Amino acid sequence: MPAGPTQLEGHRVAQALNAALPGIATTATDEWVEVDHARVDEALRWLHDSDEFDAAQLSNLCGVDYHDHFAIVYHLQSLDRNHQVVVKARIADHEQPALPSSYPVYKGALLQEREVFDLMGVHFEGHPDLRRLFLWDGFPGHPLRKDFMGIGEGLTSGLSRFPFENKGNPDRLLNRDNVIQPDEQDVPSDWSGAAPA
Amino acid sequence: MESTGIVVAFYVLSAMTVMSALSVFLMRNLVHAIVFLVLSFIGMAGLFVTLSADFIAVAQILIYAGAISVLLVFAVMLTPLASRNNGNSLYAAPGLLLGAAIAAIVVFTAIDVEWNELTGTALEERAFLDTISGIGDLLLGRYILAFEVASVLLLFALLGAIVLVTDRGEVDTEAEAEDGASGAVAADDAV
Amino acid sequence: MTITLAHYLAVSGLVFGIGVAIALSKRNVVAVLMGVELMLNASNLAFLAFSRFSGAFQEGTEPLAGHTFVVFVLTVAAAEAAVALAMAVLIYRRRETVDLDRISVLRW
Amino acid sequence: MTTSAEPYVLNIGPQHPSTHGVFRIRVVMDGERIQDLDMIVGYLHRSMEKLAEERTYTQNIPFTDRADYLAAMSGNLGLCLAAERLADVEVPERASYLRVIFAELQRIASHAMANGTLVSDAGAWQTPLLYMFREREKILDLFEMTCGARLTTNYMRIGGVAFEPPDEFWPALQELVDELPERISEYEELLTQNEIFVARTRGVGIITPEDAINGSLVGPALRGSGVPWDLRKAEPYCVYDRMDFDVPIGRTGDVYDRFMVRLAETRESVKILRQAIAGIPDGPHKTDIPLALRPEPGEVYGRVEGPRGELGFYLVSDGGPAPYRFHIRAPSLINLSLLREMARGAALSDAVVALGSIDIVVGEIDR
Amino acid sequence: MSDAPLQRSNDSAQRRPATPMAQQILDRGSLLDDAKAVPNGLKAAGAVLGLGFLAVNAAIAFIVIDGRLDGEWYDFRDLGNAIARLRAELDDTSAGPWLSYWVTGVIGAVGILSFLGGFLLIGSWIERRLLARFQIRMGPNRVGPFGLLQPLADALKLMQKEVLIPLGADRMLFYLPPILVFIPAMLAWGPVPWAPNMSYLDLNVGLLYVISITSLSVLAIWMAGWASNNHYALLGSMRTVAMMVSYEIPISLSLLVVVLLTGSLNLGDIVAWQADHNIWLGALLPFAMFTFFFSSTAEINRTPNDIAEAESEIVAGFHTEYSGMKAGLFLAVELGNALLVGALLATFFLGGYSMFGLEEWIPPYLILAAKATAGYFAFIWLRATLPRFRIDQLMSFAWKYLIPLSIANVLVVAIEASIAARWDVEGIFIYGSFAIVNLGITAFAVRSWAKVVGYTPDLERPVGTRIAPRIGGLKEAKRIQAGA
Repeated sequence: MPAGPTQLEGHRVAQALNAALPGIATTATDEWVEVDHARVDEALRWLHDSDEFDAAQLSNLCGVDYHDHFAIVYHLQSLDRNHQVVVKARIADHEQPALPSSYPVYKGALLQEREVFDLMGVHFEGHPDLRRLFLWDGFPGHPLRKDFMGIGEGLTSGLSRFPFENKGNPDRLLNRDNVIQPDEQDVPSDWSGAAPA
Repeated sequence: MESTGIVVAFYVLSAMTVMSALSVFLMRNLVHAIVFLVLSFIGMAGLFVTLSADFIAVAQILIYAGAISVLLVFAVMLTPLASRNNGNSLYAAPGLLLGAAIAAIVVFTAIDVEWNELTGTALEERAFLDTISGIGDLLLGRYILAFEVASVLLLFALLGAIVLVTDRGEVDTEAEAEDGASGAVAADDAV
Repeated sequence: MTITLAHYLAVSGLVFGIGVAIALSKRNVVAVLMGVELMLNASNLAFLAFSRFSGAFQEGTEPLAGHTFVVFVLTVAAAEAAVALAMAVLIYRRRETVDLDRISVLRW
Repeated sequence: MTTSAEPYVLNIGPQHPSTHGVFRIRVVMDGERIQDLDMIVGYLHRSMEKLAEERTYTQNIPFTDRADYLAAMSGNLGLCLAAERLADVEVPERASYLRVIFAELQRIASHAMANGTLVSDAGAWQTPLLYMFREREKILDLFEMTCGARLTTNYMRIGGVAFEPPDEFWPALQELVDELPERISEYEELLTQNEIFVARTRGVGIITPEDAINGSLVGPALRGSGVPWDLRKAEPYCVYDRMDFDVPIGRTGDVYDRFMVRLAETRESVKILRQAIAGIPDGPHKTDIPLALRPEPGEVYGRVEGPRGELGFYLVSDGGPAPYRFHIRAPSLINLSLLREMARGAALSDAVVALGSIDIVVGEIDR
Repeated sequence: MSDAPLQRSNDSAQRRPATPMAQQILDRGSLLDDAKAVPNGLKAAGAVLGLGFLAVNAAIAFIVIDGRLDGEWYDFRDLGNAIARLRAELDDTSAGPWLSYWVTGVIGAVGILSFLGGFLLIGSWIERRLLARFQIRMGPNRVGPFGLLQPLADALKLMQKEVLIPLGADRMLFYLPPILVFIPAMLAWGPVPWAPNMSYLDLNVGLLYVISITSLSVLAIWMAGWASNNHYALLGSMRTVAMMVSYEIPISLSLLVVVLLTGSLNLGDIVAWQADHNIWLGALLPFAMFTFFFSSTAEINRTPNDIAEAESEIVAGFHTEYSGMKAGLFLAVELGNALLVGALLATFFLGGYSMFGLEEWIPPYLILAAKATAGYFAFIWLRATLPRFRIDQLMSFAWKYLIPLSIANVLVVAIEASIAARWDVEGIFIYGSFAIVNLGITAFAVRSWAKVVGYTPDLERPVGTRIAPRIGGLKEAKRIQAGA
């Protein structure tokens, strides 16, 4: 898949990062570089200060729930050099995800981190006021997690095929590969956590 | 002054004035007290009109009901909610007694004394038609000195008020506290 | 029935007494000030009543002198209100209270 | 006098004339000054990002209408570009031109709305707002005659646009483009020559370039601070690389500059519209894509320069017909990050004007 | 989807907009078209009525004009003299002064109140229609002909609405204000002279009376805001109080100038002075007139000084919490005050009921009503045009600009008054020269004082945007700033 036109090579960023802060970049593809989630603030600070990358602006911050782990994606960009750096932090702990906040580096992370905390339950240490942004306090669960209001029997949200493409096959996945029966698909047996307190 | 209008007006207005003055005393809420105070000022202005003192009546409304009441309002709004009650102090009883005594004495005197007062036609022809020019002549004629003194007093009151309420930073708060203290003492003495 | 000087003087006396009572027995600085204003009003009423009714003006003193005095009283009242309210605000700012029972010391 | 009363809490919103939607600011005030403020959003939260995981890419396009309901076309465009990059879909040239035309029209309409409401917040009783609505109405008429909807135009498609504009679209557009410049200068005279408006907006809500960049401000709010950054030039999408236009930037970064930047951008949009009308080729207005578009597993972050700035779409595909993760990078929300810095210590009136000047759309904040 | 465009494309030749709304916007005619739309019969009837009115007026005026001069006769359109005559005749009757007092009083009250009531009925319609004109809208045009019954419908709607009392409100103080604000608004109409010898309350101290009565409404507004137990209302009321206290002073000073020239506090005398000297005080004292007008906008919460009920900041100011007819009363008082200020402006500065001799031919009270309505139109115009000041800007404008300049103005006019008192040149010459001199002095003083205070108009600083040569970030921004 074509990376963004101004997107930097992940490998190059990884080499530079590891040269500066040894062992901080764990994985890298040609699109993004994955850093140790416990030291993500160092990585961001270095990218922000480094003259080569000059990641002056945090253009986007969002989290992805990969069932077994979380990935927090930082899209950094340099306005002067007009390039983009994609940094990912992989959080293995799916129950109590936490990583250092990037607010000290980027003021723009204020509301985005609150949003990720609200919808995905990722805890950012060092954030000035980490409260729910959209939902009311005491809302049960974090909606953007894949297992939120799990559709019964560990079912998770998401389409596996175009609706009504094939009446025989149901649309949802059970744990992402084995198939469930059509009659269960749209009638969740367990709405626990869906109803507001 | 026998004409029915004047008589009715006098009784209505004096009742209004005295009653609202009393309720200034009785009201427990300072804000209500201010409202009644303004009411009594207005009744007083009406009494002035019955005395054919139109200029003084209008000046009364302008200064008391218009300006001083707004000053009171500002004073109330600048003090905290806690101090907006109109409670009596420790000296309520003697104050009441003294006020009642003064009122009784003055009323008794007023009723008892044989005043050398005009009646009938002489009273009618004293009804001031245009008081403004006369007051102006007196102010700028015989009482010119008092007039000047009053103007100087106003000027100094203005400056004093400004000096009192201005914050001149933390450097010389002591001096401010000093003149503030003297002001407070003066206020206590006045009371 | 007729209105005489005595009526006005009686009203003025009543209002003055009420003013004295308020000024002496209230705890709030602003309330005390209101009492003082009432007293001044009563004196104004007495001035005007005399200037309207009294026949004791000998030659050369116009009855309008009463009005003139009322003008001065108004002036003094305005000045006094301004300064006293400034003091009230200042006292509150220094002492966090406008309660006269608690402002008993003569200096701070 | 500098006596400070006891601070009190004022709730601006959720229903308030100048919050432009259901949006609440909890302000701690000392007299007329603002000591501190706290933004409370979410009254309009529809959980689009969750719902989008249940719908195919094409079915997700209407969400972008509802997100930024004042710039629906830009939202459509952003999602379509991201999805096309995700699924390697080629877009015919005519479709790209149509997209540019409609995106610029949308930009003009949205900027008119933003400036009008800003002046309305400054206290001009709706007159400039309604003057600017005059052009906005015509633009919405163009939208309506093209795709049947005035506000939630579900017009762009993955691989092109939905419909070919009708016959009388082009003369109407030409008429609009011809009359726009003098209208814009009319507003400019009406407002920038108005001493009161200038006194209300000059030097109010200043954002320095450093804060603007570090605070992730984008769009007119960023350019108003003097940072020349425009995605249409930085990474040209569609056919913006063939268009000749300038990037206007402000001088001091106050409310007035943001206002002027929007006004100037409207002029640039007219320029772009002229070139697009002149250069639009014939040809198909969309390519056929499979009904169930199944991109390769992977992720993409596509972004366009919407009227409020960088409008980004972060799509993660797991090979299924629906995005595995669908994230909208909402400029309105992120521009709010600096509202606290702007409004602290300012008067209530200034805070209201500053809020109006960063041009939020609550539908996009809450999503 | 593709059918609709084809249908519309038939008449695409004459560029018809595609949608009914755009069509409506196109078809919205101008005021002239509205006038043309009126059927000819109505037009003819109106013309006949107007001409007949003027002719009858002229005839009566011509017949009685000599009689009116020597006071024996009075023109029956001349209500002032008519009522004076009525009072004189009633005095002769047995009931004596009592009857005459009450009869004339009731007649005057009914007259003024009916005029005010009629205006309150039509005023909001006028304002909304004019605002709509200014804002290329239609305005209320559904209820009755041209929407004329809209104010009636609004009043009925407001009366039906429930009067809510917010929790924790001070009930007594919450009930009173809508009534209390009405009293000064009505009383202030007393001394306004509608014609020679026709003012309800012919006071020697009329001018002072007007100032003091209008200053009473501060308390009512403050009570409204304080009792509502609402921060918006409190903010609005405190803004109002501060603003009124500040702007009383320029108003008084500007009217003091009028008194200096005319030598009387009586409004009738002031108008008579202007009528005798055939000059408007507005022409003679331009700065005083501006001060009075601007300060009045602050007193009655009209744009650009409507910060007391700034809808974009504090929702409705001091009457945020009022609903139903109580809010309606506040709005009605706002209307009435606007008209009152128009009338006072006309009386003090625009010749009142006199119109350079025209008042001999058509009834003077019509002239005054026309002038007052013109002032009201000026307020509407401002409201449709100007943004709103900030409160500190308003305060500094009052204390730093209006008051010192007004004091200077008082001194200048005092000198002129003494000059005019010593010379007995033909009035028009000396006062005309004063007008020119005052204009010059005002222009000079305003400019130089602005310089002294250190005010530089924002318009003179560089405005507009720069064009960025290339895109970039902070470095590029710095470079551009350094380059400029």
